[in-house]
Amino acid sequence: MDLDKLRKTAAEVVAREDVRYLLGWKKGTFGYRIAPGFVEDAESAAELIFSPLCTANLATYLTLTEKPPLPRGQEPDDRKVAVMVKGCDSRAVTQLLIEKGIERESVVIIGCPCPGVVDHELLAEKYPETEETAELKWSDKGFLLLQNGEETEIARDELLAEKCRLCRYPNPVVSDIMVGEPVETWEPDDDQGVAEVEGKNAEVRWEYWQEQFSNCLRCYSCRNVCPLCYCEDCILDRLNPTWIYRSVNFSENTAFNLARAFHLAGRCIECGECERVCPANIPLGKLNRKLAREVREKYGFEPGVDPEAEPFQASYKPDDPEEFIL
Amino acid sequence: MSANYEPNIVAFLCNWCSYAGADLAGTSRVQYPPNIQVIRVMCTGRVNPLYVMNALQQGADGVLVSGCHPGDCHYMEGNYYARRRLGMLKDLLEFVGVDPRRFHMSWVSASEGHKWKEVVEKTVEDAKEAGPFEGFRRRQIDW
Amino acid sequence: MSAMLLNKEKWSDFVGMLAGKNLWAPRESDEGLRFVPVAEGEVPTLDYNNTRVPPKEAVFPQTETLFKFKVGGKDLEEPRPDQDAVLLGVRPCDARAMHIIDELFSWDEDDPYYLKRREKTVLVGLACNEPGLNCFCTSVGGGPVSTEGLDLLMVDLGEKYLLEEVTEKGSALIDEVKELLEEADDNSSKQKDKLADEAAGKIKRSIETEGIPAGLPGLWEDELWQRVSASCIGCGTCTFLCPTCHCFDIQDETEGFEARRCRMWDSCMFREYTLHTSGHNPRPTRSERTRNRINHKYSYYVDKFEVIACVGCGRCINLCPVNIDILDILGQVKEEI
Amino acid sequence: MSEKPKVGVYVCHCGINIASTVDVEEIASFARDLPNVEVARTYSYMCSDPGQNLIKEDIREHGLNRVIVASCSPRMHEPTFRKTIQEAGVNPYFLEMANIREQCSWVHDDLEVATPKAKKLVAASVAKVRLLEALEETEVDAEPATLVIGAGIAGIQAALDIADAGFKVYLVEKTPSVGGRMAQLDKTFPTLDCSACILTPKMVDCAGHPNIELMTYSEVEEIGGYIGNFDVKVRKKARYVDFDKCTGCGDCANECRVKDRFPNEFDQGMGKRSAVYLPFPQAVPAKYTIDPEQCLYLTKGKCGKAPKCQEVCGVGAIDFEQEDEFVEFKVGAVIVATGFDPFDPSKKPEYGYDDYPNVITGMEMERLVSASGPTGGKITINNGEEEIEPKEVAFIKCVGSRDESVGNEYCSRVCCMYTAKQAHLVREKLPDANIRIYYMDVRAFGKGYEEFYDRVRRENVRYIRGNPSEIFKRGNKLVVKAENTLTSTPVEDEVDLVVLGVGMEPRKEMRDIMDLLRLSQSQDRFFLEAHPKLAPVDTATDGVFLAGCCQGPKDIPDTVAQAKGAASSAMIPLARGKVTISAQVAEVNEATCRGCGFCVEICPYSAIEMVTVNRFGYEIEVARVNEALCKGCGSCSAACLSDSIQPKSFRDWQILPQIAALGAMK
Amino acid sequence: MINKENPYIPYNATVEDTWYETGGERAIKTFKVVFDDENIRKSWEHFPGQCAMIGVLGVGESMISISCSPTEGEFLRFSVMRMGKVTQALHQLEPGDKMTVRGPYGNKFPLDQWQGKHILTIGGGIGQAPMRPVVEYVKSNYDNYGGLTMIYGARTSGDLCFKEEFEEMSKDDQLSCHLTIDIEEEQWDHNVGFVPQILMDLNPSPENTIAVTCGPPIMIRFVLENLKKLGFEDDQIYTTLENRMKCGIGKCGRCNAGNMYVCKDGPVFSYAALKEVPEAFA
Ligand SMILES: Cc1cc2nc3c(=O)[nH]c(=O)nc-3n(C[C@H](O)[C@H](O)[C@H](O)COP(=O)(O)OP(=O)(O)OC[C@H]3O[C@@H](n4cnc5c(N)ncnc54)[C@H](O)[C@@H]3O)c2cc1C
Ligand SMILES: Cc1cc2nc3c(=O)[nH]c(=O)nc-3n(C[C@H](O)[C@H](O)[C@H](O)COP(=O)(O)OP(=O)(O)OC[C@H]3O[C@@H](n4cnc5c(N)ncnc54)[C@H](O)[C@@H]3O)c2cc1C
Ligand code: SF4
Ligand code: SF4
Ligand code: SF4
Ligand code: SF4
Ligand code: SF4
Ligand code: SF4
Repeated sequence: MDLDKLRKTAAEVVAREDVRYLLGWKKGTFGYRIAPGFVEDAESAAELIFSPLCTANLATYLTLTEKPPLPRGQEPDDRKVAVMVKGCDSRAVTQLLIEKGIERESVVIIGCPCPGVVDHELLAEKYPETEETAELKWSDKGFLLLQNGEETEIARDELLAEKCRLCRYPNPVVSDIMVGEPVETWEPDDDQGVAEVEGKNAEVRWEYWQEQFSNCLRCYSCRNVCPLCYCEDCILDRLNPTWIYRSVNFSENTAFNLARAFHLAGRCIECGECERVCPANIPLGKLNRKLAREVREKYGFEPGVDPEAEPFQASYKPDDPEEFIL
Repeated sequence: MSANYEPNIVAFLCNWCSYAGADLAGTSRVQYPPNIQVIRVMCTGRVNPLYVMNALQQGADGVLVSGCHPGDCHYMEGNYYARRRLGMLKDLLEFVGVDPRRFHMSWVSASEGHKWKEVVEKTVEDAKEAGPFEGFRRRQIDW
Repeated sequence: MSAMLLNKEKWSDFVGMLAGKNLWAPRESDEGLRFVPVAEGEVPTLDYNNTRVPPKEAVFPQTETLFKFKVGGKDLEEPRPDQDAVLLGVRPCDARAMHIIDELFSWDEDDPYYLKRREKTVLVGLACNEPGLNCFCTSVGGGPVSTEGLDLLMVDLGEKYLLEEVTEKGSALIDEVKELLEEADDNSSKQKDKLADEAAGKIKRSIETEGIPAGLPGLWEDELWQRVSASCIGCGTCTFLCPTCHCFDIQDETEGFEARRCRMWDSCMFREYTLHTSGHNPRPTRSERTRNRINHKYSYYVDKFEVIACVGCGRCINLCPVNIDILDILGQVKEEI
Repeated sequence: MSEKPKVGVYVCHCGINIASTVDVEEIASFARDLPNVEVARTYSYMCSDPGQNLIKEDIREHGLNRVIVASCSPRMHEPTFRKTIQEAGVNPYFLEMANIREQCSWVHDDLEVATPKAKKLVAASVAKVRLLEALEETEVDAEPATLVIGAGIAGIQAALDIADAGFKVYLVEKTPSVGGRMAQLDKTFPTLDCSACILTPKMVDCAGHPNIELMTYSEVEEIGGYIGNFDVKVRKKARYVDFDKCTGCGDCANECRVKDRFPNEFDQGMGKRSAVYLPFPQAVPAKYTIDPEQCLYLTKGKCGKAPKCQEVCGVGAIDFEQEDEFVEFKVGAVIVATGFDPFDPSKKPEYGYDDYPNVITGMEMERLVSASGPTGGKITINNGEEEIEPKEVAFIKCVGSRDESVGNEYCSRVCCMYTAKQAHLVREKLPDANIRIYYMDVRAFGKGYEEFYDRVRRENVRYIRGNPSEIFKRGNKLVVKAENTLTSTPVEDEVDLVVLGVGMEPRKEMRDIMDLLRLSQSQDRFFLEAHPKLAPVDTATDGVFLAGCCQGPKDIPDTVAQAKGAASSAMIPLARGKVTISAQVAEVNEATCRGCGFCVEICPYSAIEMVTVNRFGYEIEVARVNEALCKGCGSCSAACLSDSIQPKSFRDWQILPQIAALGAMK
Repeated sequence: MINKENPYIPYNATVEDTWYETGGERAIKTFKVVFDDENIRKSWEHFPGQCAMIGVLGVGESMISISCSPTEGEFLRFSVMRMGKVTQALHQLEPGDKMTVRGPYGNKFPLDQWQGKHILTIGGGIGQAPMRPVVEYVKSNYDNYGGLTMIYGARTSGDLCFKEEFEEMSKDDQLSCHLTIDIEEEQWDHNVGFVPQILMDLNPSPENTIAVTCGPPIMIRFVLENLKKLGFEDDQIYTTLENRMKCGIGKCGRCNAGNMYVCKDGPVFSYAALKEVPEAFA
């Protein structure tokens, strides 16, 4: 990835009059951290990076930004927001378009073809973090780690994030500007995480998930970070009616986690953010990917690919599978 | 499972086909197990999949959703939407280890009083085999 | 108060002797490290940096029943009193944190739930020899061997643990396991000081807090808040997992004919936290909420209780999914003051 | 909603229907302990006058504002008890029924199991009734007019009935003339009336009826609104002949430079016509039309020195400047009578329809035997070499019907009879011909049909049971290859003429009408009626009715009967002058709607639209329900992730407590 | 009295009387409530400005101003606007029904310190609820105060609370009562206009006067402005704040306005104190 080109493009975009700010990735404050950056002027574009550390899906911010009551007479700022997207992130944007969560004219999409990002936890485990900020680059073999002045070659397979192993759209599916050449797509792995759970018998599965769900803190990070969870007033913490009580125990946690996953059926674009941010390390990705796979294989639908598609949950085919019906 | 365990089943029936079918079963004095309690909705399309989860959480051992056969929906398409949504839900529940015998969906038309009986029998029998569903109960919590 | 030594070989005996006491210690699981009741026969290790969920949950559980009642009834039943508990291996910062929130739970009106549990809980601390990446306890009045809040401090001297009594509760505990212990000598205390110095030296991150509490109110309107909160996703991780955060919500819940009123952790980073039913929200965006979080810890709490409500455990830095770093914010605050 | 709910529970004995299997007294005493229940009583027949009065008295005496009747199915008596409580001043929607008869006492025979179940059902009803909301039905005026689409016999009959009753009718026909398929028929089974003789007077009536505004050569462009208030826009296609001036003399057609150059649709392409034409001599209105795709002037911009027609038309009716015209009007009801298409036998190539001129369809046969047809009623046929009078005639039935291979599983219901009819006509005209009919079954179900079939058989028409597999040419004969399934012998039958008894298919263009009116198709692709038995002329769209073959194959008597049915149904709102808009409709919470439009996609009645509202200074899109169109199915609601759209009376906060009540009582 | 054993445990109380003050979607209903326990009835003390957590078991609790003065008798009065879950459940209560009460919470209007001064209350809408006890208190202690003026307004006459008391008040010649509604109505023979405007028209002297105000935020803003114009000093003006609260005893955290807990340090604040709190007018 040619960073200069990326920064130049970004600088040009933020300089545009009709652009409010640009969402990109910046170096974080320590270790392998990356911080989402809100770039408002051309100079700051120089801080942008794009590296295998850039896991965050910035499309989230397109809908996360609140709209506090405008003082009377003040016009809303409806300039565009520019957003840098990897392949998976671009699918979030597309899905948002399908769901009218955003309007096409309200965004400038800067596509960043992505050879795959790393699993931060694995990385930190194998190459312990230091307070110095480290850099990670794509290399021929996989990744090149620059940490405290030292360079380390790391094989791609060693660190590649699970979502990337399974990725089928490393190149942005929608963009206004592309930085860099499209990457060659790869054969997605079999989803071992899901298969492993499926392989267990029902009771073991239930126990497995009960254990996982009991850990849930109900912090709602998974929901907040998800680019496709953007209801004004989420039903999962609404009081009237109360679908799910606020107390934290496995019954409510299970209800919460299932409902969250279900609401994303046919919408989740498998960016893996929810799993990444979950402070309780709940393997949310397995839930999402299981549903995504069913949606794909049984119903022939893939979210976030075709902006003209009918939303999965609001459509049907007369020949949808029904072998489960008595 | 203890032989005399009686499962508690909540059923969501569409007003036009299955509820009418269940009524017909009554009019024809067809006998079936009493474990099933019906909540009437206008269309299976109304059945929010979260209802199914909620019922399991609130104390149901099994849930049944029943509506018109494809193409016969009083509202033309409601049952198609229901089929898709609830099919997904079934996959999800199964994936987390909820016994698939706890949740069924069926098509029962207004003229199928006998089919209704069969569906109820099957649902009850399955729920019986699956046993009491304590795993997910709110009541399990130390109140 | 005196100090004793425990040979690590006797560690499992030590744990065994306390087994009847509702012993809690960190355990590793899928979710990471967390304080949990020690299972029968389990010998916890103390070889860890710190838990994800702070041990505050032992005295201030995430969900707690205030009282129960029957639906439609009017008789209230208070929950049964809690057992005594011993928390093994609490890091000094987390103990200090409890010490700090003791103030809150006992000012003016006492909070009986918290205070009773606190009273019945013995905190056995473990001094830090290896501080974590983002620890900055020394900047906020703590340190790797701080004993504030603890009843007993253990220091890992290599082959032995040094056990320092801090409170009566600590002494009483020591009495119960006296037979396993030996009297500490001068040497061990020197060793401890040395380790403490070393550990303090290894702490990489810091902030000069001087001036922050006084300066913060002046930055109320500063656009700094907007800047530092832009990427916040409002997930509340920083507050749920902060050992000094203590906000809670109260809800009534029913199941069948049983009901209870309970309280559960809440976070000032959530939108609903301050939302009025009318739709008016005094803190409408993440920027006001972030401002409140920082101000609460570094200014309001100081005003009320004369102590910074942050113990520098670094959890919020480590766990924020978008790298919102309290030290970074404080640094910017200092610049603006 | 803030008044305290005061619930009365009424448990019906239903004689012994309930009381013998459910301990009604126990139910009542159980109900008394449920929250908000003020009174609980039992009575032998709640639906009787004294039963209803019991409720009314309690409402008065105890100030009840919610009522539960635990008795039979709500499908039975909900309206009864709604009325009861309404009469006592309680909103009729504050009623819940616990179905303890059809779904409890009648399906269980043990007091020990039926009683606890009935308790649960009552408890769930109490949980819900406390949370119900008062609803008001609204009434809007109905426009006293009807739109009839399609002027075949179905449309004509419906239009005449409605017009005779004194309501305005807009009759819109796509082709230049009314009459439809029936006008093409020669004689009609089983009575052998001449089709034209019985149809033409009706056609004329409907053109002249003061209440009918006939729009031929026109199509409906747009329909908006809802029952009682449809807004219709019709495109009147340019005829290029001034409608008022044309006298129907036909001089133009005679002089047309491309005279008799084009296949005449009315004669199934067997006859020829000019670019300016009258579809058939008895066409109504008798006004000529220029086919813009054939007219030299209109296609090439030039027709000799000057268009011939223009020259010869004595009244100067030819007007090449004419443009399509649009008319808009309002109606209260719509009848769809767009008819059918005959099956296209090209889809069965084994019968060689495309290859051999002497393989023809039943429809062509109608024209061939018709005195007004291309041959003047003489049966002659070109066998590929010469024009002959056929000696050997074969009919094949069920072509394109009851045939999965072409996707038509249904029976077309007329082919049996019209082949019999045509066989009879052939026998009449060619007394010596050998006539055989290949058939699968003979369905002579109508009045006088079996008799007619017997008569034809006695006229020396041979019925061979077997479905021909192939038709091919041998010399100047056609060979029909089949197996006689009665004798299990193969047949190779040499004939001069094969008539394919083609069935009916839905009109190819019916999709347009479906979209216009939000109609759907049934399995057979004809329009779907609201209920196959009890609402065969209604559709899922209120105020839209079906008549004739667009709903499914039928003969003329059935078509006319259905047309009359549709007419009277359509007249109900017109006669009442008002339509009631259901109160149980969906409602959007605009404060939480996220504008995703899922509900819009889902609603089968297009009852939801997105509107822009101002939320705290920002323009945002939210959903809004058109209450007149919504039927309250609630499909939208289950898809709404933010639960922002909810059907009244079936809202989440009304159903969830019901679930909780059922779950709680183990 | 606050339950010292466990401040989260409410007392049972019975609704003795209720009536609607206003109608509509956001109706206001008043409850007259009596504690079930004789001892609590006797030992309960509250003071104008304080509030209580009232609730319905199984639904929840809401903080509501005690809208009666302790001088009125051994009962409590609450006027509740129907807003959400809890207030809706409260509205369903009828005489004889139970509710729970805990408190009293918050500080009080420093009526002791105000002795000898003229008291001016300025209320709008439901904001009159905390004003009413002040009025009642002063009314029963006229000797100790230099006079009493009440300004109260609402959008329409139908939106005014405590209507049944106005007639008697108008007969009270020690009380100067000024009612107003936003828009002209038939059969309304009081003022018409916004509260801040009526205040200006009245032109009260700041001399030895304390102004107390409560109402919708926008009203408060203009009232404060106008009081300043009239020459009131910051420490002569008092108001009450309203923030979301759960515990009522300064633990649950959410009601803070800057470093103040509204439930403990408030809800009554002098304008002088509020000016120090940046979040007060958020
Ligand atoms: C070969 C054959 C022989 C038959 N013989 C007999 C018989 O002997 N006896 C008997 O009882 N029945 C007979 N039938 C059946 C009979 O033809 C039908 O029952 C009858 O014609 C049905 O009338 P209809 O009005 O429903 O449809 P149609 O006659 O098809 O009329 C529909 C009309 O709607 C018009 N239209 C279509 N779409 C639109 C649109 N979008 N906008 C405006 N106008 C539109 C068409 O132009 C047409 O005028 C026979 C059928 C066939 C095929
Ligand atoms: C000091 C004080 C005095 C008040 N006095 C009165 C009064 O006299 N009359 C009156 O009608 N209202 C008064 N309120 C407002 C009243 O507390 C809220 O309208 C009420 O809590 C709304 O709760 P709900 O359960 O109906 O709404 P829901 O939305 O169902 O409840 C959500 C929760 O949010 C909280 N909440 C929501 N809005 C507010 C708010 N504006 N203030 C505080 N908490 C809120 C409550 O904790 C409530 O339990 C007062 C508030 C405060 C803080
Ligand atoms: S992020 Fe994890 S802990 Fe937080 S709510 Fe989601 S699943 Fe639970
Ligand atoms: S559910 Fe998780 S993986 Fe799916 S889109 Fe949301 S954040 Fe990404
Ligand atoms: S953890 Fe980070 S993203 Fe989450 S609320 Fe705290 S600051 Fe915001
Ligand atoms: S604010 Fe952060 S560093 Fe300070 S105590 Fe809380 S979690 Fe630890
Ligand atoms: S589905 Fe729900 S959120 Fe989406 S537009 Fe419709 S009402 Fe709004
Ligand atoms: S309830 Fe049914 S008819 Fe009404 S708006 Fe929803 S989907 Fe349409």
